Amino acid sequence: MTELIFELTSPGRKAYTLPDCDVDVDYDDKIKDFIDEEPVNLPEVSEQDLMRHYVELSTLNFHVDKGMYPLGSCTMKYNPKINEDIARLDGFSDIHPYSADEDIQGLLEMLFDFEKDLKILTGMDKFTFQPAAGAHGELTGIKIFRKYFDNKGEDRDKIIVPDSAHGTNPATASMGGFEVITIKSNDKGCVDLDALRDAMDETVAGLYLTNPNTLGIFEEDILEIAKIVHDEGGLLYYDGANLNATMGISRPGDMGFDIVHLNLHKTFSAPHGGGGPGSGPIGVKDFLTQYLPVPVVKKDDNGNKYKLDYSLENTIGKIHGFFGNVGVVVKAYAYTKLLGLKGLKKVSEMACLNANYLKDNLKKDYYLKFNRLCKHEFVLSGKNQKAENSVKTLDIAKRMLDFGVHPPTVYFPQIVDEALMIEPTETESKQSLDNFIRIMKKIASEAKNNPETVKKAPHTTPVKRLNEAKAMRNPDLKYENE
Amino acid sequence: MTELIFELTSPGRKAYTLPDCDVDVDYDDKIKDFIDEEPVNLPEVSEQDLMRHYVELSTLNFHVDKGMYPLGSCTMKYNPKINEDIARLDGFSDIHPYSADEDIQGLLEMLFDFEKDLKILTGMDKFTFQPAAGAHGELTGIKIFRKYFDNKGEDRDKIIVPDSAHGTNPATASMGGFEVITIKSNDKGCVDLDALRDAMDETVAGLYLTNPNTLGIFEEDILEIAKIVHDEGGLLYYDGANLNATMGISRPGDMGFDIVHLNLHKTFSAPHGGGGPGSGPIGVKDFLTQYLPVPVVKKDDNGNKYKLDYSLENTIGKIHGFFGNVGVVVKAYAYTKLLGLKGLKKVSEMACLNANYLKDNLKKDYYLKFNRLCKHEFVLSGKNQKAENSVKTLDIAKRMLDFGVHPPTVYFPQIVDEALMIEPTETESKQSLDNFIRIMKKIASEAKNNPETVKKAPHTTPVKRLNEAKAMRNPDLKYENE
Amino acid sequence: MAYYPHTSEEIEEMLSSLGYESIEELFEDIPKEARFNDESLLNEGTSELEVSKLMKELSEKNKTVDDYICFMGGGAYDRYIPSTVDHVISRPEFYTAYTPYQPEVSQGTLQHIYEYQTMICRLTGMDVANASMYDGASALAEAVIMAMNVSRKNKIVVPKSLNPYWLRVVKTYLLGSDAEFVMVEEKNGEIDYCDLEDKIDDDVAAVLTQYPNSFGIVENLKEIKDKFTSKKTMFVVMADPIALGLLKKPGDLGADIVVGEGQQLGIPLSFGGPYLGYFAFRKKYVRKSPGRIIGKTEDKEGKRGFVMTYQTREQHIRREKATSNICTNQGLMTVAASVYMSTLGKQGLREVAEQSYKKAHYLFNELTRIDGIKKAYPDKPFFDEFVIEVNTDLNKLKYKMKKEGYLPGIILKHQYPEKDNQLLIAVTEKRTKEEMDSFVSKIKTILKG
Amino acid sequence: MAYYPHTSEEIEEMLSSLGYESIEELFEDIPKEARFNDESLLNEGTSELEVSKLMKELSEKNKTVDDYICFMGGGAYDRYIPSTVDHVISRPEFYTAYTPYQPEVSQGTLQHIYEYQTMICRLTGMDVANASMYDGASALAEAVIMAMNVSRKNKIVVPKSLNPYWLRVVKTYLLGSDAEFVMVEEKNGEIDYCDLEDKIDDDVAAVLTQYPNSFGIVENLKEIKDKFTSKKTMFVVMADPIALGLLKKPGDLGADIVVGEGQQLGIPLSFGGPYLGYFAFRKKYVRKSPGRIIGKTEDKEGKRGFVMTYQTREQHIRREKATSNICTNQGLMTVAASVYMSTLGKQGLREVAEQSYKKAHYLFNELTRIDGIKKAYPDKPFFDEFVIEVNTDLNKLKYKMKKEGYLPGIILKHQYPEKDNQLLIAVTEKRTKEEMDSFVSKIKTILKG
Repeated sequence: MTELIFELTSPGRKAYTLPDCDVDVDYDDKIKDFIDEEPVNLPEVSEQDLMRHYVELSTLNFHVDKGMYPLGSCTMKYNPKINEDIARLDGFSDIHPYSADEDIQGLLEMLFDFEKDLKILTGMDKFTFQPAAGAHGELTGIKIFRKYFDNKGEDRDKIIVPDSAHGTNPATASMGGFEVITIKSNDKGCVDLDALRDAMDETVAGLYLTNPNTLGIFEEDILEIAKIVHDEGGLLYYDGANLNATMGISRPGDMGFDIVHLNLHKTFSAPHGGGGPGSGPIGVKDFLTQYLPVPVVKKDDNGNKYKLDYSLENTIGKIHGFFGNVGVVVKAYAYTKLLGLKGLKKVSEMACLNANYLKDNLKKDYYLKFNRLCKHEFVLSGKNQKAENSVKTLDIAKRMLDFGVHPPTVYFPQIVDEALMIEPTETESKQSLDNFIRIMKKIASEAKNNPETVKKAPHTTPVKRLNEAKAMRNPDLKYENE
Repeated sequence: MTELIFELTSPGRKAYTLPDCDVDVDYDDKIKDFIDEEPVNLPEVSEQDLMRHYVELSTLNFHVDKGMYPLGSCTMKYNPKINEDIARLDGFSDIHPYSADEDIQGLLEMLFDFEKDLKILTGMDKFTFQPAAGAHGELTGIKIFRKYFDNKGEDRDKIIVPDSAHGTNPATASMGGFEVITIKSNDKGCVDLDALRDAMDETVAGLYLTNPNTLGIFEEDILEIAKIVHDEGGLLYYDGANLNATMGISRPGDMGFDIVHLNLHKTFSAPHGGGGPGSGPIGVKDFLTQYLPVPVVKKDDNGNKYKLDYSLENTIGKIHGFFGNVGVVVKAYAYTKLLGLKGLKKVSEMACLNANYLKDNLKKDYYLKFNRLCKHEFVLSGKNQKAENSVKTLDIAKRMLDFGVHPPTVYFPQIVDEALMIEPTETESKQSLDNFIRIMKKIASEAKNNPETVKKAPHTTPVKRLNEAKAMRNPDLKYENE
Repeated sequence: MAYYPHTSEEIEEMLSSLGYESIEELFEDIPKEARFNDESLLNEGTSELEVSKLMKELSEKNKTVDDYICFMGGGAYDRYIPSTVDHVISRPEFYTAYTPYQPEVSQGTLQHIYEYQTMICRLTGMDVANASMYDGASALAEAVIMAMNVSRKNKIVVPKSLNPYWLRVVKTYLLGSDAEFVMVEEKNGEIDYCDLEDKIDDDVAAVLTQYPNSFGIVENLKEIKDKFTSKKTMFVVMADPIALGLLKKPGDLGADIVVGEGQQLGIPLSFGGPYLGYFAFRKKYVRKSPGRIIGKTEDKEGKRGFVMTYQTREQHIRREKATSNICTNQGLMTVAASVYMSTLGKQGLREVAEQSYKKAHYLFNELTRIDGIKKAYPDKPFFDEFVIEVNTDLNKLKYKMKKEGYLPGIILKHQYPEKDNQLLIAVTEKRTKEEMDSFVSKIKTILKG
Repeated sequence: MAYYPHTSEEIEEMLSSLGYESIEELFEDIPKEARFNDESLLNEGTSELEVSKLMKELSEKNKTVDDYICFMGGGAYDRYIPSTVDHVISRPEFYTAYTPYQPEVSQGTLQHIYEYQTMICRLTGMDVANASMYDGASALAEAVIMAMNVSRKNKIVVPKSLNPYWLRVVKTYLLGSDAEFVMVEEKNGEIDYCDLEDKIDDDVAAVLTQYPNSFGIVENLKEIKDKFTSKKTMFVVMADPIALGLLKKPGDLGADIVVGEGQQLGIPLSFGGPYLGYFAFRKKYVRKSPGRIIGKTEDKEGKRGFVMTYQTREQHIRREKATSNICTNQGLMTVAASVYMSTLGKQGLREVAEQSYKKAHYLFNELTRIDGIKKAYPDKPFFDEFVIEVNTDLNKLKYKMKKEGYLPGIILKHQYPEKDNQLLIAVTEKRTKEEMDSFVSKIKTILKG
């Protein structure tokens, strides 16, 4: 058991030094009443204790540099080391956000150039880098929906979301003040066109969609879908979580999407940081550029200098306190330069190859509801294991931990029972995929022949299965022993 | 079992990119015969595989940021993180060794200033930073011995080394072409003055000594020792491995030493790097400065610029291809600035406090041959455990691994049976020391009550006890499966 | 650089095991009309060496707080970051991990966040903290939404002394909701209490206050809270975390939700992000809070462990019933903040705050002695940021000072059009007396001539 | 900064548990006459922030290979270092570990060195490599000592085309021994075969050869080896590891010991250190070799593991019977070298070598077209470093070229007083055509007047 840093504290111990205060000033009478007599009760440890603590904590984590991390829809690809070095260059990390345009020409040039690449890649017309995550991009998108229709004087209060959608989609719609209409998928795992036609009318602001969808299936009727939505005056929003499947092959802009968000921490190799920071730039078609949050990057009139432009007519305003997670954008940009758009196309090809390879090799062992070509991910089901030996998908997931690979996303999408949503990404080698197949087969066989081993898993992790119910029942959300 | 990087290889796989070659040149006829048709059979892996491999290897190591590392004579203190950042500044890491003096003024200023501090700290008159390790410093010292006496026309061919000395001391003497005379320690664990007097004559070049000695005992008769050696025209060499005990308290220069080496990777917090790089600068008294290896750092005549001076009259020559492990010196210098010489004095005080605290708390459980005040380290013996329950010191050491602390240096010094040479260093907290005491007591008790547990240790390490005899019998020194 | 490892032989082998002959066949489900065909638009990749060079060149076109001596704040500050911080966050075990969905192999992230939550609670005087939001502004916006949900009211009272940029984010977040923003005037650099009394009534969902406020002045939270007419009205305080090293905790002065911009806790300026928004509140609101929260529990063998809790609130479960769509936190930035707070510790944070206070007051005193410079809000307490009124064209002054190597502060007129000639100056513990003295003397020279 | 954690209360407590009242009592065994008393000489410590600033200032007083375009070599080269290298060696698991005395908790270091040894063997064509020496020069010195021990002879034949600085280190190492150095003349930039034949006889312990030599020229190892008269004479080759990416392996050409400077394998220039000396040799000499060697074995459960082997040779056991006193290696630098070699891999090292060759020859061709510049050794094969003869004062030329932003090379006269007007120029894969073209045009301009 790893001690809490508070348990390592010894009063008076220090891990810091500061220069001596070189001015001689006392607290004035105005401030005195506001001063807290007791300093904040933070840890008191030595630098050695501190480093040992955090190094030890770190070793308790699974991470990409440890093993395969096939979390569907999360695109846990390798995070190139060079990106980390680049983002730490003083010229990126030590710029004040209120720097004048002339002091940040390199940064603005980068954003401008990156936007150019993203426009080609997505078929969109204008980007903002302000959203700090995918969901933040979605939020930005929904505010644009709102403002766009308000401006047009149209009273649309609904958003259509397929039942296979990421949970953020309906949550976002609801944050935009829209009512969510969920439509069912058809038996091919795609948007049911009739259901869409039924739902779509002049009270509907539009459709949130990811393509390929969360089943890893490309929405073959995408052009018809777009037509249905557009014909009724609605907008089409592209959830970029699955962009890793089709770069250079099929562009959301060409599919008919009006707004897209990208996940730089997924598709563009920026690391996930244990849950963030991300970056979720959004791109829009021309007719929506005036709605983007301010500022946007422009070249000045004579085309020599870059500037931040705050003059967008119908801007939704600001969506981030400053300009988004620029440090993450730097990594994604470097990655894009390293691979080139050609390389990104290859990324999608390899990601899809890997997914189909896994699917093909595992479909005999796990139920595959939609047995067809997939893109970058696919969804298996543990329902046979559950029915036959009461081995739940959760058990299968936990058992995987014993073999040193991270489990897939489980119980999502909700339209597949006992779902195992697998996205290998393009950075896993064939050996690594074969190893994963071996493990999944072994677990399938254990589920038959030795189900208790699976049900009691994990066996080799730093802690065993944790009591989540207890955490809810007796919430202990901070260390109280002050 | 961690795969070898060669076992991860897939022909044609790449972890690198290079710019396209932008010149159009072919191999000329002169070179053709010298070209090897087949490229060197190095690994072929992806960057992800490579990082996973080395990250995995790293996790198999014990290290200072993991836990206590009380290796006697090795001074495994905490390595401040700031030093790592500083040594990586371009202005230190990207300088060509043949840079002109005017291009390395900052570096030379640093060396000059560091020398000033080291002179105060040691009481010596001049330093060179060229030796790349302690043993390299010793080697430099012995060559100065050699050249000094050759110059004086004295034919001295022996060196005296106490039986408690580090193994490098006799090895070094022998590399200098000297015969080694070992003298016994007296019953206080110190140099036996009579033995020294007997051994010392005009055929003896001098004495190698560390003080406090490897038992952690300060040689109380040091001044008399120096007198005996000097009276016969010999020189006194100070092995700096134990400098961490007496900084700011007692200086080798004042004790009468003529040459000292320091271990920047021990006393001055530079990390050990899994066995190197180290840095072992040596300091000499005035009358020996002309023998130092070239170049040395000087201020020029008007005192404004620094330069490398090659003009030492009797120099032994060069001892390193360039100028030593400058990158290590940078870390040690930063450390010295951080603490100041005052802080280094406190380092020695705390190092000695910690050692005495451990000694006092463990002497009931393990035999303590020299029960007296110690300095930064002390030597226990497992001889009772061996006699009573056939638990060897090696077993005790291995058992410690199960409790997450590194064992002390064992079976050294050789004058203590079943020796456990313990040096906690000043950076361990009281809690950490108490934890160590608890573990040592627990093992002592296990040795009595459950000796098999100790003899079969370790139980929790990545590999169990390794067959060293097999490694000798069937040497397998490289991966052959090409 | 390609990070896909397959050799062409392996691709061949995999394809043929699938019964395909070419990669193209993997995409035959994509209708032709939706295919992208203009390969000529796709540029080539570049080697690592060249990209390093390119990025270095770009970075060198930016001027940093090393190029200038920085007196600019306004929510982002040039503070000392201990070396420990980067050494921890550059461990791939932290930065390449994902959301801790599988707690058994995520105890590093989970325990760390539990510790982070504890530190934020101690800093703010609140009961619960979440695992962080995108930044201070979005944390404030989420606080407003939460206050509306808790109070079931829709009026938001906002003093003008709250950072207008951040307020703008709040308003964007509330686009499409029924939130009604009521502004309270500023008086002498702080909230106008008379106006506050006028504006507050039982229909107010939340009163927002920045602490210290956007002029650097320490608002009197207690006095503000005293004006509340309804117990259901939530007091939302956006607090500077370094100021909390010195000032009384909002939690002790009546705050219900405390949020703030966490950049100052060991995070580099990075042109505004990634930072983190910290988010803390009273226990009773825990089921209404956005973001994720980590709780302590035990494993089946009774060993202490940590899990994501209140998962029903995680968006991927609640879907359209969610009140926030956030599904990440600023994970790695919370590691930075924790390491920062642990490195400085109890004494160190106080010392940083004290030095910042003292140095700011030293500079304030020196500057306001200069002819042509006066104190904008002379009788108000401030922490480490203050406003001076300068009898000159501030744009020109700023331009000249930058040429001398200083970032002299923020011209308030950009945020407050009615505030002429006012300059907001921030002083952190990093500034030295020497730097401040020469700053003063340069300004003096410029004003003279 | 103090890295000792005890608070004064803890010190008090520990002292009193020992029966002491003050720290001073811990030192009462030190005689008064050997005590240091002048506290005034001891300076104060400085904060981390200030030390960072100080060190940054010092570092900025140095001119780096980023400030100059570098054509300087002579044993240390400005090469591209993949990003992977520093990410691995900055893991405390590697850099804060000690010598792997306890193999059960040192498999990371041990397995890595086993892999490193393998790579060095493959690079050199030898059977065994040790865990590394301090640097190339000391490796060469140890090779000579080993050769003397193996052959039981004392004559060392050294061509003048071997780096004189490194030879100087060898001579220092041999001070006090009975080694006798016999120099072989240079002819047209390579070893003089006639002179070699004259100097070699059955009493020679070792013939040394640098490959390529100190003029960049690829010596004909096979031809040299053919001159050997005794089977006991050891052929010691000091080889450039990047050149080995292209050239035939010394092991295939008769070498008995191959050593070299490993800086080029992913190690920054750092003004000459820390680097590493690699050290490889034929199997039959394994018991005579200096340094440590890692071997494969198994644990008591049959699992593969690695240990330090031939420990009897480790100095701490042999003591006065040792033939080398080395008891460290350049541990962390071998990690860098391994990561470098693994990142570049089979194709990459070849490509680095090829590009270096091609670029060097391009520059050679361009430069030697200039009036006033001629090929010093026109009919000899070189790899990526070459000598030109310039009809000018080289010191002045160098000074002017530095002002233009170039490190133009090494003036050979410093090492070879008889070599007037000769400049040794190195070209690595990092140099671009553009850099070389402008280098050429600048030199041309300067030579013109």
